[in-house]
Amino acid sequence: MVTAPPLTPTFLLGLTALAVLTYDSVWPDSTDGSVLTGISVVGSLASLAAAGWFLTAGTGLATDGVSLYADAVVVDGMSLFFTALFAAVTILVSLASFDYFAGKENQGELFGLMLLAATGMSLMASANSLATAFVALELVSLPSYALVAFLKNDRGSSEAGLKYFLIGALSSAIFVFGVSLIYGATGSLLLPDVAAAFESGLGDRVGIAGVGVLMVAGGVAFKAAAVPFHFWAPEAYEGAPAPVSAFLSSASKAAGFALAFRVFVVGFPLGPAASAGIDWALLFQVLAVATMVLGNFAAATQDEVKRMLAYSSIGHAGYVLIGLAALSAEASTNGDVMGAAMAHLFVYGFMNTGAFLFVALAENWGVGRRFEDYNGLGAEKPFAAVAMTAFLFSLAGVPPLGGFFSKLFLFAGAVEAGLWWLVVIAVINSSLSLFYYSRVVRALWFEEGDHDLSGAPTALYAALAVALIGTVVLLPGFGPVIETAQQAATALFA
Amino acid sequence: MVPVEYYLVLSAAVFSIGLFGLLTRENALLFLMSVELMLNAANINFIAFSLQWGNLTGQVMSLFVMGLAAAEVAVGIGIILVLYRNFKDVDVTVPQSMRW
Amino acid sequence: MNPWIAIGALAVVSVGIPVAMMAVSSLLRPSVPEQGKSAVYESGEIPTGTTRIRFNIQYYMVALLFVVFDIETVLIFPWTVIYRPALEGGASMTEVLAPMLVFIGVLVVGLVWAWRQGAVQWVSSPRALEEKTEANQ
Amino acid sequence: MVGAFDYAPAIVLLPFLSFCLAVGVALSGRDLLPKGGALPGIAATAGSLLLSAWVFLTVSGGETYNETIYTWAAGAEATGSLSQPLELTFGLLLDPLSAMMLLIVSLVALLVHVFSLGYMNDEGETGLPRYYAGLGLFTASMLGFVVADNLLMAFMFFELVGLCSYLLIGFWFRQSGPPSAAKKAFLVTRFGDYFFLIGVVAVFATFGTAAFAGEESFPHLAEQAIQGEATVNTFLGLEPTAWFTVVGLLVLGGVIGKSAQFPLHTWLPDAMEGPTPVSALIHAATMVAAGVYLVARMYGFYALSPTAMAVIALVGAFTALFAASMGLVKREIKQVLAYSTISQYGYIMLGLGAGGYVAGTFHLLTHAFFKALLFLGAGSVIIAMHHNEDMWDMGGLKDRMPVTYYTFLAGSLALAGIVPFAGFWSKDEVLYEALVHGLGTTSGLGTALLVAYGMGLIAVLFTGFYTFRMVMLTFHGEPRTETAREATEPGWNVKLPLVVLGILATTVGFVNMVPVKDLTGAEIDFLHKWLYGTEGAGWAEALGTSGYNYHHLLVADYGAGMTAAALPSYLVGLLSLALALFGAGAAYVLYGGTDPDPYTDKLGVLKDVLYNNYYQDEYQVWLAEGVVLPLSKAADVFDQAVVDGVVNGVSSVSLFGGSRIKRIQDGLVTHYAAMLTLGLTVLLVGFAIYGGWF
Repeated sequence: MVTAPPLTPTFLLGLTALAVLTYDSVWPDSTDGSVLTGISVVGSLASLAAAGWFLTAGTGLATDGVSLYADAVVVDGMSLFFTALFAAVTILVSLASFDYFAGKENQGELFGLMLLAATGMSLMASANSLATAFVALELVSLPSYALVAFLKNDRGSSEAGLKYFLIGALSSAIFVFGVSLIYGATGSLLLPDVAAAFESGLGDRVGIAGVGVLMVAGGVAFKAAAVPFHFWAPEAYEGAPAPVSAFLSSASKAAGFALAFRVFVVGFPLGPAASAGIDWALLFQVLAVATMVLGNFAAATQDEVKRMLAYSSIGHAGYVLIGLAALSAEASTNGDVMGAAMAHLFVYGFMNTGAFLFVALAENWGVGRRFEDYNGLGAEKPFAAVAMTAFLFSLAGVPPLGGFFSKLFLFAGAVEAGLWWLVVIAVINSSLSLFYYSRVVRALWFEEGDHDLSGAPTALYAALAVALIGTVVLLPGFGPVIETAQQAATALFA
Repeated sequence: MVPVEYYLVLSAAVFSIGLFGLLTRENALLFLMSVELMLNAANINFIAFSLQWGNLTGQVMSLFVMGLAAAEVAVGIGIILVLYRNFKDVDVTVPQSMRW
Repeated sequence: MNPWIAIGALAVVSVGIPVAMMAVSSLLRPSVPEQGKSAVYESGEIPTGTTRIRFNIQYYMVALLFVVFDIETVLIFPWTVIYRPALEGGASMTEVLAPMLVFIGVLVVGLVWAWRQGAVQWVSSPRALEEKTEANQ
Repeated sequence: MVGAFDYAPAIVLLPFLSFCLAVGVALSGRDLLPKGGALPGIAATAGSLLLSAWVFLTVSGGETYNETIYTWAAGAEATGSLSQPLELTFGLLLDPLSAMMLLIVSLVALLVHVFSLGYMNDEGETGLPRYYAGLGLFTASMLGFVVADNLLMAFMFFELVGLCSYLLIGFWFRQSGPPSAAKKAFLVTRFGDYFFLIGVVAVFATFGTAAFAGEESFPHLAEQAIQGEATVNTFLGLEPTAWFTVVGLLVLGGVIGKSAQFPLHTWLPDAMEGPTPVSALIHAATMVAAGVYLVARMYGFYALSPTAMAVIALVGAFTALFAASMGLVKREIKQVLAYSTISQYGYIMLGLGAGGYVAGTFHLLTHAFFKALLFLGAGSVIIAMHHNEDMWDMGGLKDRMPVTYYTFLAGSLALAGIVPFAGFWSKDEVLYEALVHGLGTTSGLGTALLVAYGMGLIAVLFTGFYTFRMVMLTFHGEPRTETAREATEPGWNVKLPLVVLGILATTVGFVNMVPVKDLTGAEIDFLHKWLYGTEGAGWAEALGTSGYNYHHLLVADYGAGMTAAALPSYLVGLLSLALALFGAGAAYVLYGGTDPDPYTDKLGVLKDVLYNNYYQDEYQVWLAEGVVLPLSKAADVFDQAVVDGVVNGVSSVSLFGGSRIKRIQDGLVTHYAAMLTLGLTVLLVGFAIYGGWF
């Protein structure tokens, strides 16, 4: 009997991308997106199913992960967890794109690029070597740049694409230079070998390694939209077509964290690194605070919903960074807090995608982008507005929605790790976030507006409904998620 | 044999030149070239350390970097073309409609 | 003796000779400025317009495809290096060949796609045609 | 055998079902339900009431219930020094306290639903399904909060309650006031709740569990930890007692927000913008009660910390006085009631903080009834006055609305604390507990309690005054406007709840007549007995939530270390009764005439300079000498300027900070690159120096 290769979920995403390109090669002039959407959704579903199957049944997958291609790639609980997340977000965004880009040209490119990026994300989660990491990172970035600039004749879209690209190019140059320095200090690009070199002592190459670690951190901070590598995010999310913003702010961010978790935990073990003076947990504490504060405070004074969500997305990156910041050399809480961060990303994948999809819906209806343009939408489109309200409250962490639980676990983990002050800052930020999220809710329900809305686009509504189900079903289903995440994270520390 | 520090100094210099160009130029194409310089600084490191450690990892990595640099340029120039089409200029400081 | 001295000497000489030649000739030659000497040389044709003309974007499309696929060949290079040793080392033909075939296959999908999208198809755009005819008048 | 406890979840689920039904109808946009969804709500709350009564009877029989019903999520493994993994669960805790509270909440909710028929339906309001959906969800979440068996579940329902309050206050969202009041209520209570959230996290991190009752509950673990019998995680290098104080105060943040205690009380008067039945249900009888109920629920934890007890007592007493003084000068009938609510919850906090677990709970019970009564009575007046709430436009309603008048009077007598109405017995016991524990305890806690007692006593005087000022202005004298002259009493659906509550407000105090017991020796302190159980046996032993356990903790030297002085309760009661009567009498004299115009020259008649100035010109001449009015005004100004100012200030500072921070995103990509490089360089240099890399 042939067993499925461990990388099946990643392969499925890649093959789907090729299938989309093949379809587009055969019928290059089609503007009907239904087949393309169908291929994307089916392929992503297959990938999700494969990842879920490996994750739950454990079929074809050893408990502590499988290394492939001379250790360049590893498939374990964490990579499957994230792959499931990426596939889920891809499904949502594909569905939404059907309506959003209906009748537009070049839809084949759109779906192809999106699936290629998803493949890259999945590969990032599996990367066990800095070489794989770099290639995967670029495989995510390059399609993303093009996706952001997708609306060729829209000034906002091309401006966003330019800024994203320039900052991205700079960041990847910094990342790869950091990788070269790590290679210089340790003589290998494979994370286990790098770790071994750290453990046996770096000698006089601590400085090189230190600069390298910081630059690698910069590369992942770019993907995760963390300060000071966040500058692209507000513009890119605002200017990009809303489904693309959803994709980037949920999946791409999670991919950055997936990479960060593995590279830093496996590759640069904190014990020897910290004793050599490369205390990257401290680095992430600094970044977490700066990111949270900047994201939330800047979000509080925005005029446009989409840009507010963009900044709030930066703020959430700050919360997730706690998952790295609260690690310590030989604490037993490491797996818990990082697992909580992973679970938060998972929940975030649904609620944030959902929120951006509502923005997509609003753009599709042709209502404006500002808060007051959303006035009275609740009365006219109650289902969509209820869904949006749930997403926003979940983002703010209002119980009993999914976002509350993930934040609770994350903060509890950080408290157990002794990072009181960080949690206090996070909670203050959280309370501020409620303020600006509730502005949207207020506009939706408590203000009167006058709109002439054209119908309810089926696929967008379906995507919204799936995201809503994800956000709400994660309440009773949060147990398995957090357990899986914490197990997967604990395995990394073993 | 040349001490590895020399290569490091060279690569750091190339990296810094690239960074300087990136920070001072406003032409998108020059921006792109500067990034290429930075990537090649990394390549110098990879090759030099590959020689020093006596394994081929660094050389192979440098090939990847070159390949991806080319891809990046391709996408980059595409975006610059779109920029030119919308703003009639390749000056990166012109698009400033989104801020704050 | 340090072997680098020879290289250094070579470098000095290689820079020095052209510099010296240019210096000497500029000292010796007579200077007769004339309009014809500073004119743009276009193989005997009468020059039209400036050197900074805008090229048709389709040159760029082809060049771009070339750059990408050209660079990809670099990635084939390490494979060729290990191909024979791997076979001699007992690896089966499939094991050695299949990954490269997959790699090329993915590239082919991309190439076919680009082809079908019309990236290499030379369309004479009205605007380019117009510019050309204007320039020739 | 299937008993009451098997049906207990239905108490929560029934109103939730009515909520779902109403939401479904509201979303469909059609008028499918008769009475806009009121009938399902009434049926559901009536069902809850019946089940609650059954639970109450079962609990009276000595049975209790403390079980986990559902586990949401369990952490992968135990961490730190804790023995069990982190688990989030849902469960029910049914003991005398929660059984009593269930009865209160479901009864008041039922009556408010009935009253809404008169206040909302008969007045032709639109959007009724939304209204009844809000009421249903509110009732469900409040009941869920009451039966919660752990802190996290309590927190979640606490938040839901806050959310419903937001939705209901903002019910008339097309006007300008209600939405902003709703937002203020939500944000101010959320502000407190964030402390609560940190507290919940801290409880989990410290004990690994958040259960309220039983062997593995956090109050029990805390008690053991202080005695050195159990180990828990403490943080910040604090001793267990100090750390528990910190945790207790964090949770208290949520209590202060929700129960509208100083300084987070500012949302409650604004919340009067909501429909009056909502004010009755949420802002008087139940939601605000959630805060103090939480203190009572985890009393075993607070009783361990003298500091926390002193803070609770002082905050409560100060709020009682502060709010009562502001109630003196309000024009709108609902504003007076709003401040009186804040003040009365201050009393409850005072009672709990002073070691009077039963006293505080007792006042919670009586207050729920008489305050709901007063609000509904005010609602009835407001209907008759065509939604004019200004008391100066009323007057003489006594003859036109007899049912409203007599029930309102009963409620007022209870509020003022006049014997034998309900409020007298409970308020008297609160003050008694504060006094005896203040006198008996020698530590700083004793002093704090005495100060608190003093403030509480003065507040009694104020309470009597503002209550009867309100009664006099509304019901007595001559009608001052045309509307008041033509006022008529609303229908049965308004009168029925008033009568039921009127009877309760008159009689419910008889369940715990401690002064009478002390005088006659008759064993009539039923509530005491009920909340105490049997020492060392039955549920009191199993759950650890009985009055005996708390008493034991309060007097233990590792706990709060209180001692009670011997003092006959009737003497203390006489003193506060005299003050209340004095206050009420003063109001009667001042406002009792046929035409109590504030500008009438009554200087000669009034001997008391204090009230003379006050009465002479309520809204302008407060600079004149006098004590009470300037103080009240000052308190009001302080409230508006400083407290509100701080709340607003925090938000505007945040917004200003936000508007500054976002300026670095100036749209120029070259600047981004420069700042990115700069940031990286700063990090590199900083860490290079910190780590000593070179």
